[in-house]
Amino acid sequence: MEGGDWFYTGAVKEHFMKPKNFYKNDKEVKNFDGYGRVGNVKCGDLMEMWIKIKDDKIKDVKWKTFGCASAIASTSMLSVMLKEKGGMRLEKALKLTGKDIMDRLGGLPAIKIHCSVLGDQALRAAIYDYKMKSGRTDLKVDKPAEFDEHAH
Amino acid sequence: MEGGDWFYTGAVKEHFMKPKNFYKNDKEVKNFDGYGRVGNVKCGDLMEMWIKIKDDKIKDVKWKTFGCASAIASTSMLSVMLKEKGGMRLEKALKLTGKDIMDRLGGLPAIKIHCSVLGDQALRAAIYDYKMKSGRTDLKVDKPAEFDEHAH
Amino acid sequence: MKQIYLDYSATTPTRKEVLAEALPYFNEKFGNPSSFHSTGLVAKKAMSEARAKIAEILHAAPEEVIFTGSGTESINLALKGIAFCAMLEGKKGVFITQKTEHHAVFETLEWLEKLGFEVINAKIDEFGVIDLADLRALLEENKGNVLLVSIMYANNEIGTIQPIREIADICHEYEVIMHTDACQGAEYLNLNTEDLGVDMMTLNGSKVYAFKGTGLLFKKNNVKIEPLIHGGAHEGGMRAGTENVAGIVAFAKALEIAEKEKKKESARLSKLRDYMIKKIQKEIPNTLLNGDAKKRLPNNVNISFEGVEGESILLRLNEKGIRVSTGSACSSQSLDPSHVLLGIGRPHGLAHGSIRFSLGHDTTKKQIDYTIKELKGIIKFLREISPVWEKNDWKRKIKK
Amino acid sequence: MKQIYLDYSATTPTRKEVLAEALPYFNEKFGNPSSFHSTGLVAKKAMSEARAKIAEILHAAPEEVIFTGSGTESINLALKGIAFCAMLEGKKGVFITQKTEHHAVFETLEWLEKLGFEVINAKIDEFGVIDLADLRALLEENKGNVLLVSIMYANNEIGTIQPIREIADICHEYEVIMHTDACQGAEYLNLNTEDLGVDMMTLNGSKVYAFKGTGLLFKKNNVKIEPLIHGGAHEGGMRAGTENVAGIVAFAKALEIAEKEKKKESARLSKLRDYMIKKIQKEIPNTLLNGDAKKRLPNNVNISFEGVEGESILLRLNEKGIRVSTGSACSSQSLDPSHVLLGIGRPHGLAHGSIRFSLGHDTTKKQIDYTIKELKGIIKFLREISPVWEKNDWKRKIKK
Ligand SMILES: Cc1ncc(COP(=O)(O)O)c(C=O)c1O
Ligand SMILES: Cc1ncc(COP(=O)(O)O)c(C=O)c1O
Repeated sequence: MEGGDWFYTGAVKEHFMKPKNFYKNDKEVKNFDGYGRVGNVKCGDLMEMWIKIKDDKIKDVKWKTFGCASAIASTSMLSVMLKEKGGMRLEKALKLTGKDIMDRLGGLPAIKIHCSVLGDQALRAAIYDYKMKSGRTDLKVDKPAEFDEHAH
Repeated sequence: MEGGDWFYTGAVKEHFMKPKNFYKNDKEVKNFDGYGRVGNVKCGDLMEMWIKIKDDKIKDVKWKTFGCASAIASTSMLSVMLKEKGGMRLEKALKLTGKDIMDRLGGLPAIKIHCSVLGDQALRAAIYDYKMKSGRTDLKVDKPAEFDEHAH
Repeated sequence: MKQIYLDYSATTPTRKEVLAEALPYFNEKFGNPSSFHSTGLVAKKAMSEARAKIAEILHAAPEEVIFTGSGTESINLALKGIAFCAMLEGKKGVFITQKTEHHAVFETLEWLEKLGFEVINAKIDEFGVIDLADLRALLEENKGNVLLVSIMYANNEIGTIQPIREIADICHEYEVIMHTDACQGAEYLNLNTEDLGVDMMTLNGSKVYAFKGTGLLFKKNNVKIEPLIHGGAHEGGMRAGTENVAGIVAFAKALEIAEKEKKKESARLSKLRDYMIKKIQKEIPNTLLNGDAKKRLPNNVNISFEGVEGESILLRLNEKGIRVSTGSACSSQSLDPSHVLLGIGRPHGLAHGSIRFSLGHDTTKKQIDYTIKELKGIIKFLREISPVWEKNDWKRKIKK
Repeated sequence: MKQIYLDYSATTPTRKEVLAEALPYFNEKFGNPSSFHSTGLVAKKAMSEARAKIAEILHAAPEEVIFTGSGTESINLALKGIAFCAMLEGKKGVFITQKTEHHAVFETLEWLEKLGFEVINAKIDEFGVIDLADLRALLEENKGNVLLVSIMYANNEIGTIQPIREIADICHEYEVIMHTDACQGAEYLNLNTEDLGVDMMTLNGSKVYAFKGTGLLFKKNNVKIEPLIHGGAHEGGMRAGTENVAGIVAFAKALEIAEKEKKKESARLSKLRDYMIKKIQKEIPNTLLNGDAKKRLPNNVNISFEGVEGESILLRLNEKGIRVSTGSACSSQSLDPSHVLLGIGRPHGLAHGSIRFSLGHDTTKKQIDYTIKELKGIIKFLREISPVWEKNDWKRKIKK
């Protein structure tokens, strides 16, 4: 990790400098099915995620992130992982961990790991939101600890 | 004192590298009138001094020194001071201090001052020896603290 | 891509003239100053001359300059030196400082707290300037118990300059020793210790275009401290170990140059600094200057950008060849926002979103213009992807 | 007049290759390793690589290498680090060492005595080699109370090499941590800490053709110490302050070269050393080798000349361009004879009359021959003006 003249891996750099699937305007997410928000400014990391579901698969993802490079990169990478190969099944998405994202990024410095963990939490929050809105009570996802009732 | 690539002044160097009036053999001091010995090996400085007296003046001086450069140089300088201008009067010689020698050497590092003080002590011991041998009880010189009865 | 280095407060390159002066002491005149032979004495002479040069700049006696292996070591020597002195007399006591000190001061004091000493922070205002009345009140309250007051000359993050003379005078009214960490001030501020009135002062080489790993403690002869590093009579018994002769020679040369150029360079940079602050505030909305606008290091610009996080700004500027810092370099590896910004009462969001631009010898107006141009685009983009830029309301609360 | 430097144990010049490797880190790659931008990370990378290189030589993990500002600081860190750790747990305890340690060890321990710790010297023989049975007895006697055993690898004055592995094994039988000061051994001896079995080891740059003002402490991960210098997370929290990047790079390069040349250079110098000892003893009567003839650093020749005082020899050799030392450089400014020579039982007269010749990279047989030729004349003259050469009898007492 201490290897070059950049603190992070090439993949982190790529996703930080050219983030994919980030939210541009409200119109984009008008017909989306779930929304999640985790983290807070005090900790230095805050994330929002919108997901569009079709046939139990995540068809589209948008996100916003306030945070360090690894937070931005990991959300971007997560969004790519969710959308690739025709969209990830919700079941599988719920099993995604911070480590999965981190692995795709080629690793993160120990001190930064908590940032990538935020991505899967935001996703879970969004799926919970979808579960509530769609009545899909079969989805194995609990109410997020930080779930903000009013924001939804 | 910290000024050059030599620890001591030029005068010290001169008298250390080319000491004057040092003892060469017994014959030289055969007819001398006083002998003194001060210091000890434990302290790292030991000095012997022989003096020849005529008309209350020091006409000749010989010495031996075990010690650092400043000890050797100060004894050498003392011997020069005693002999110059036709020989120093005993009265004046008894008033000589370490500081007088030091001044002539252009100063010594604080830590080395005790060495030059040994020179005037050796001289005093030699004059005391002369006083005892010659019966010159008028000479104001006490028995040196380190006076070695057997050596005389 | 040419690098635009705006992180001179983190460290400076060694100036060519400084390196040239020091180079012979690596292998041509490489002696150990403690050696008695000529090779040693040549090194000793160079060191003595360096010490004398610095003493002259500080208006101090040569033996009042103790060379150390860093600014941090110098600070540790000053603070622990006083503490151990008290301990050996079977006493404990109080240290007075303030919240925006460098880690070297506050972590050392934290450690001394573990050993039973007390540490009290004097109040500061929102610009980081010490509250002299509070300092006086603390000294009064703890009369007879205060071992040392340590207040930095200029802050490394927000550039705030403290009224050192006034602080020293108040300390001396109460017969309390005063130390100042002047690592950031050396290049631009008055280092005459008679004018400043301080009893101890820390400087380092890595901030004045000399070597990393060099520092010094000015300590008035009448101040008694215990050494931090034992093992020989070096530095008047105050800091043992073979001296870094090349580093010491470099340090003196660098301070000499600094002293000569101080007035002109301070004026030049103050102008550039004010230009930069004004231009950023004009071209980028919702920014906030941290620190005092006037009582400020000539080379320091520290600005919070609402709605974005500092590291992201730093790394995107880095991609454009621009080197800046978030808070102090030391804390870059920490996730906590700057203790300095929190210390002056900035909310976490703004503390997370601050950037320190620190100007220096090679900084030009052109560089500043280029930096602001790139900065503008970066802030715009990061705000676009930021969830707190439109939604959150903390950003409005702090606006003045 | 060309200089003949025979004082490599006092300090070494920086080797050309070493300086060349380090030079870019003064102004081309001058970043602060704690900075997050590329300029900082380039410096950080250089430091990491240097650390990894040294760790490999020591057979250690990289984080077990803590860079310091000198060998003395490293020793202080090891010894006080253990002591403060105990103090914070409300405990005191015993340090075991021996009489010929460097000032950095014994003055640090003297200071810790003032704070209430106990210091015990294990016995040594007349060559300065530790008495293992006595060490074991002391450990047994003070079971449960010993905080640390610190025994140097090789002595800086008389070159005696201690049986470090055996010492470490005995310490570990008693579950006691062992530190060794290896400053003088680095160039010639095995530095594999697995072979040596030590828990902590001190090295420095000024003795291995790197920079003055650099050192390191090897500390096994399981050894808990308190830092000596607080103020940041540098060096794993064990030594705060902006890192001396150039010095660290130089240190690694120098140790790398040393490792490569160790075998050959040790053999070359051992031969020269034995040649020198033999020739001095043959050509100059009444001399005495100090230290062990076999368990001896390849570059150390330490000889007492009866009837003369060391400084006088040193300065007269100096006039011939030959640089040597009396005792350690550190003590040259002191009037007391070497504590090492007194420690191995030499009478004061002989202790005052000792000279250390320490050979090194540039030393040749021709230089040795020239040195002995000059030495012979100098000793002859100084004995002629010495009052103890014929008269005193201590010189006969010690002859064997
Ligand atoms: C055996 C030994 N230990 C420690 C030291 C101290 O190292 P430094 O001068 O780098 O502090 C030295 C040399 O000075 C030494 O020879
Ligand atoms: C204000 C201040 N104090 C102390 C230090 C510590 O100096 P050094 O890194 O030389 O230990 C620094 C810089 O790092 C600083 O900016």
